[in-house]
Amino acid sequence: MPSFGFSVQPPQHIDLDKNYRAIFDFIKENEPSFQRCIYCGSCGATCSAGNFSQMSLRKVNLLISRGQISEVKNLIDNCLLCGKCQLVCPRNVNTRKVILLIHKALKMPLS
Amino acid sequence: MNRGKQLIWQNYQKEIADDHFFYVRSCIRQNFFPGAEATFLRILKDVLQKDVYDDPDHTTCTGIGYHTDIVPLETTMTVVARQFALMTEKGYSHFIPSCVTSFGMYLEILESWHNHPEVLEQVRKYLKEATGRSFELPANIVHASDIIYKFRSEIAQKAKYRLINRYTGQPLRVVEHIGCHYAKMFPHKSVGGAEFPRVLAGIIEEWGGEVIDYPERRHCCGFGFRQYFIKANRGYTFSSVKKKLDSMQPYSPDLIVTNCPGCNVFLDKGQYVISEQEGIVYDENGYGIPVLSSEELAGLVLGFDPWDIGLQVHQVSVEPLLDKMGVEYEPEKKYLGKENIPLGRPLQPTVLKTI
Amino acid sequence: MGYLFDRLKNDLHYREGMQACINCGTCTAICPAAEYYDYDPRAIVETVQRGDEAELESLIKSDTIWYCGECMSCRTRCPRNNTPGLIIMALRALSQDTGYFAESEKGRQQIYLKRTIGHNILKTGYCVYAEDIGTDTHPEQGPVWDWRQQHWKEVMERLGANYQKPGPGAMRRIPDDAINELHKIFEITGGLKQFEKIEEYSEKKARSLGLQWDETLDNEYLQQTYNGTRQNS
Amino acid sequence: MKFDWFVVPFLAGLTFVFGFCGIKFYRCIRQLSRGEKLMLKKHVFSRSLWLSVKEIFSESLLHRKIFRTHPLLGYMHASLAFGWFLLIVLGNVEVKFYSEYSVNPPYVPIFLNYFEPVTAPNFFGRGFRFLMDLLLLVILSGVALAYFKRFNSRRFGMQRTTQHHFLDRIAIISLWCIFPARLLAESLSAAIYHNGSFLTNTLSKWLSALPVESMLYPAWWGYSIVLGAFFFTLPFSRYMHIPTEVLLIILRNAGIRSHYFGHPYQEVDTFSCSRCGICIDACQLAAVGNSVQPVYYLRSLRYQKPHENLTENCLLCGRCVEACPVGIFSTDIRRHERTLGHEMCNTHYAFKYQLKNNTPIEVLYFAGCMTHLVPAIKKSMTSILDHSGYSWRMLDADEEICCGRPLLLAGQITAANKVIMHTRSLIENSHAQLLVTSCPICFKTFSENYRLSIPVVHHSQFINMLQQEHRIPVHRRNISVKYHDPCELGRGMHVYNEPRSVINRIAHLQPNVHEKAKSLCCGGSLGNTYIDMETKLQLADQALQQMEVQSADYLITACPLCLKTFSSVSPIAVKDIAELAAESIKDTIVPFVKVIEENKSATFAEK
Amino acid sequence: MPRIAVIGGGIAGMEAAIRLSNLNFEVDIIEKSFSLGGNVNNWHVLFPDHSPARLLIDQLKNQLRDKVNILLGTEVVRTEYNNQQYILHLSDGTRLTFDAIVITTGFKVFPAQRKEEYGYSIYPNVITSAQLEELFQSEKPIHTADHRMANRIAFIHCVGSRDDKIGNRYCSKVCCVTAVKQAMEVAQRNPGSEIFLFYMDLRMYDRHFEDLYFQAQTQYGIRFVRGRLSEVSEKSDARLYLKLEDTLLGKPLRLTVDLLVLMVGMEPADNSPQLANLFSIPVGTDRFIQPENFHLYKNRTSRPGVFVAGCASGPKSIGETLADARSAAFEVYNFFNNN
Repeated sequence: MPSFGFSVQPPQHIDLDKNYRAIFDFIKENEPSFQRCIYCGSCGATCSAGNFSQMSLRKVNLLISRGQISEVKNLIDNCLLCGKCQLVCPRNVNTRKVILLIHKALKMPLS
Repeated sequence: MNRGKQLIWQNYQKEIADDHFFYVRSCIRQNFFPGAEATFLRILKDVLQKDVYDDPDHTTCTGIGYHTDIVPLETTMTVVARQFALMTEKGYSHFIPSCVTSFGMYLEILESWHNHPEVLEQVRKYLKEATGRSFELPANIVHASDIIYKFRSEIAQKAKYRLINRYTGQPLRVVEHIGCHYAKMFPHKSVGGAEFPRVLAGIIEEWGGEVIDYPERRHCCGFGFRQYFIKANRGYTFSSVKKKLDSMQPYSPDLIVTNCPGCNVFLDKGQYVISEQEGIVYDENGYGIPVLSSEELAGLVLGFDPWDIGLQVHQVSVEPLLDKMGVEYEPEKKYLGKENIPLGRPLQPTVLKTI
Repeated sequence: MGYLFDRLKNDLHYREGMQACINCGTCTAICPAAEYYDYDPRAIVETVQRGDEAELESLIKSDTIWYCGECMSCRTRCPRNNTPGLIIMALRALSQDTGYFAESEKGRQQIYLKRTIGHNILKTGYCVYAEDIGTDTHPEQGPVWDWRQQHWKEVMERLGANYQKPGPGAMRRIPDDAINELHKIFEITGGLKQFEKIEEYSEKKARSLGLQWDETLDNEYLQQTYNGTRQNS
Repeated sequence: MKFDWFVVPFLAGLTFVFGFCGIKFYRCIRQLSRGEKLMLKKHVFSRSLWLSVKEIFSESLLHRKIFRTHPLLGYMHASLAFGWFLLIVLGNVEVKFYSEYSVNPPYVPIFLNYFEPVTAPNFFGRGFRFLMDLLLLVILSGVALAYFKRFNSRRFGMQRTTQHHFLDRIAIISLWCIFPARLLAESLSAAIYHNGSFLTNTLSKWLSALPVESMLYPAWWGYSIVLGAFFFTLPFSRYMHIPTEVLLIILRNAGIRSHYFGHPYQEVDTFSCSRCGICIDACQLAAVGNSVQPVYYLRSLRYQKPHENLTENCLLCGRCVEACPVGIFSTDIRRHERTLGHEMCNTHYAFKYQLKNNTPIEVLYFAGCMTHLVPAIKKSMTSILDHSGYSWRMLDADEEICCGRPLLLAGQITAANKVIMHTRSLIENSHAQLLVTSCPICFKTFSENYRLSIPVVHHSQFINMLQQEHRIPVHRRNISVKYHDPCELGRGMHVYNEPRSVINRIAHLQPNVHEKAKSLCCGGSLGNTYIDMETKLQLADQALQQMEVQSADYLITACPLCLKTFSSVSPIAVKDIAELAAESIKDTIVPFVKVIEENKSATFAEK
Repeated sequence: MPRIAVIGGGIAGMEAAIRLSNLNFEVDIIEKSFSLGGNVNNWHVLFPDHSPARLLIDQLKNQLRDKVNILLGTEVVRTEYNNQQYILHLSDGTRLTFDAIVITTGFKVFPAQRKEEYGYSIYPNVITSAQLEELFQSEKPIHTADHRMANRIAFIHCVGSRDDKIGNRYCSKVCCVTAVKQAMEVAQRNPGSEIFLFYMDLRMYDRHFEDLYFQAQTQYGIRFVRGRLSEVSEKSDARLYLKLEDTLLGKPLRLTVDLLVLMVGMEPADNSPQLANLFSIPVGTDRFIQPENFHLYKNRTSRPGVFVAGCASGPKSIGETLADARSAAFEVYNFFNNN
């Protein structure tokens, strides 16, 4: 095969047909308030970690519910668990528990 | 035929002049498929007895330079103005570009001139200053494929072959690919609109084929100008081609027809690239899916010699298609030059089978 | 709003492409580039709409604006009749005008395009000239193309081309006065000026990167822009 | 040498208990680090041991603390523990008095009346008999109370009482039987040898109708058996706390604490829990139906039950520790256990913030995460610090650094340490002379985990100092307020008086039943990662009701988190002490607000 | 007693007629179709309380009974105006004279085939919210056109609304909550089905709407994605392949569904521009009838004696429509008692 100097790539879109929900379901089971999120971004706006990283719980929740797990780890890794997000959340999501659950889920064999 | 589509098509009918055409050529088509343009003119002149002018003085429209953003808008506009000037001087007003990118660009520029007359004036000044020429706007500007669409039934009547599989008696399964710039920018300047274009579908159905609709039908072939011309970006082009081919494969098409020179190149060469890189070939016999332009297809059904049309310069071998259609051809003449001088033959790709 | 924005607003492409964006994402949804690169036309329109000068500057210094393939599929779908594709063209023009294109890897590729396509236009009157598209630089063109290159003239003539001869026909030699007219047009309408700008800023960049630079396509700088430093994107 | 076969159950039981405890305690002590062993040695072989002895006497026997919780409850525990203790001591003395042997096997004092049936005792003998009966009576009364408490714990000042499990039931039943059995045996022998006193005699008179001679021997057997049964179940039941508490007191006085989960001290802690259930009422989570209190948590720990929720679901407010008569640091155990298995958080934070200018300043102000959500506090502190005349700077204006405690509380030690290292270096490099913080959570961490070279104070202390030195003016206002002690500031750092003196200078401070060490948690605690927001607000609501805040114009607190939690449910406005102080610097209060306040407090005066 | 013509027999017209007759006017309802109730006839249950639409219409009909003169299958073809009276020439050839007119011509649902890229009327499994309501009429689970159980259903907001490309810039107001209502209904009928809502903004503007949204999320696990559908195509198995962007993540998003529901917006009823023309009263750029004043006189038109109520003057929910009809009746009353 000649060296083409480029390669064909699979498309980069979110594919909801092979949507990976295991982590979403795990968190939903252990903390139902997780699925109340309306992605308003209050959490991201107040996030301390957000000031030195891309961390935003809104984004993390989105990624998880769309099964885009690969990007989650390096986002929540910046979380300081300070809990400000919990105080500003208009839907009373138990954010600190959610984050610990995400950490746990990412460690579990299923992911 | 689908009722809903008919309703849509009714909203996208455009006027197509029926004689006295000023023809401008396509850079890509001339380089890659010179036979296609020859065929088109032959059909217009010999088969349909139309008056068409092929001007030696016209140049590129700079379309590719424009879309790779190295040529500024004013420059392109003035070059386009020059083409119009040539048309005006030769006493024509029906303008036919062979290239879809040019076609789209002409429409875009005419639109801008229409919305901003001051720009038109400026361009007239530029042209005068640069060349001393002046010009009229074309009364009718359509793409070569529109012409074939207009005369599809005349061609059908004179046709020697139909798009029918002679072994099964079933219509050939044909994929239509419309160049993005044909309708996506100005749906109302097209035949059938941007979502369900009629221009090729009409031809194919008229000539007995069955048009298949597949999920990525409207996706770009992936040319992307700077994306193809720079090697580092070229993955963009062939990833797009692959996406389209993957999406059409379940319908096992016999043929891809396109009205855009660029698309023709990439859908054809793309099958070679993917076969080399991924080991995938998109038909069960391993020959790939032939990709023809509307001009070439017209020539084929009219019974022109495939090697005059220039089907031998396609990477994907057309013989399986010719056999299905029952076209008579001389295999041994495929790679001969003028006066049958032997020119050797191309190498075999590793995966993709060729004849 | 500031200096860059005022210039952007004068661009006809911008004026025609930008109405008012509602961030619905129908453009990104079908954008071929968005499926291949980490690219989001909606976000670009939003940035431009937000009108932050600093954001705009970093935008036209970035790779982002060079991902678009200008297929204009976005125009068809926008519920507000915007054309992200045209906005991109305006941004690219601005980026070249300011010389910021040389700040991003993708932007730097403009010099290669100028020296191939640009030169073809002015030399031959064609945008592409097949003899320059050898399978060495374009391996994807495949064996049949290779065969044609070996018998370039013969195949052209076999297919009814008027190859490099005066008079009408495919691949004819375009008369000198036509070429001269092209030159004149480029000179008057700023085409040449843009070419010079691309050369000038690219040379600056090449020197600052300490890469070898000359008039050809084979120097380090151009080879790097052409072949890329990383695979794909 | 006297012996009879019936002593075997008792003797075996006793040997077993001593053997068991011996081995267990030896193990614990062996696990201690060298340094800790040294501390222990220094304590045991020095005068300071006296402290332990005193404490063992006052707590393990007299149960002083429980007396403070509720006298009746105290008496119940004391009568059993101390009474029995005296019984044994006196028994041994009595033996010396009668027995010809200098040393006697341990069972002799217990069954003295079998081995040395004193016929017609002399004056001393009668004295002994009387004391013995008296003690027995006291103990029996304790048993009666304990029995009664099973049915009606409220009379002992306990809303809820512990649910016991199987082994505990056996132990408790045998314990209840011991003393009635002794009474029976003693009375029977009294009926034969007429050597009883007021209690045994009276009972012997009623029994004399029966064939006492034939009943006596079995009675002794019974007594011995119940004793044996008790001793055998003791190590596996709550009563293990009796011996363990002794060790606990010694270790504690030796200055040994637990530093990680599974530290021997924690095992001693765990075994020292008598499951008296006093912590249940202390815990606010009990009121919202969560059985997560130390009594259950420690039990599940001791029997290795799955108890993750118990570990996570705790406010770490420390009320249980305050209430615990044994002084078990259950919150430490929980915190340490949280570190197990989920060290999950990142350990390399890419902090951006660096000190922009490090021109030396006097005061470095650290607002703290939660304070950023209460701009009023930041604003007030700014004006206070500006008035103070000190040169100052705010460290966390960029809102990106954290004290690290939230991670600590969640058991993310490694991550927390990274954060602490970073913030510490920022503090140290700021060349300040004093660190002031508005958040008790940060305050505790700075003081405990940072080993800073400069002093750190909470803003309530700082403000108090400023007011004392008249660095900021104070205008008294005609308002009456209640003060809520934040957990971390009060129980956590024992800062009780400064806030109060600040308030007293400005407003009328109403008494509060739940104050200082007894203060309630607002519910918003970062310590609990388990309960959801609704529950937290429920806790806040209950706390406010118990504090009867309606009677005040304002609820004053000194923690931004308490403030935020309370203000979402509070019937009256909640202010931080800094706001109060800042407002009183100038008479900044808008006139009509003053009017309203005055009317309010007028109506309050009428009440 | 003055005689009033109510043009349009939808719920607005019925309610206006009832109130007017209660105010002792002589009222005629002129309805072009052959039944009263208009669009509401096609609805199954109504948000936010899931009450049956049929019930509402029946209640209105009962109140109308033998108070009002109802002309079905009739249209106004010409109007004359002299000495403060309107003479209406009707399609059945009759001529009637009225002292005032109330226009309650309502709306028509957006013809979805105009949104070509959504493939309505081309791909059988693309249906409109109106059609879904009809499917609801039978209490059966929802199936696809090719009789498969619909296990994956997508709802698309803003079809024919907020879209300059098809010439409707306005928001149709009720589609958001209707989508949530319908999604919950489907979730009940097709247990275990995956349901997606694709929205640009969720306009839960009225009482209990947000509660429905909350329920949909927490009880039914309905998935809300912010993004507007760009393109629909059919796969070889007749399932539909959707292309959108997840605009919150800024990434293209693809999914295949069994059934696609287009939340079609409202457009002025076909005859309402002509009618406006007949009475020479202005319509807005959105082609809805323009009231004299948006705040004070939202039921008056520029023409004295000609009034408008309900969706003829812009998209409204059912509650709003009825309230509007009542206020129109009162406007008519004032008109006669102040002159």
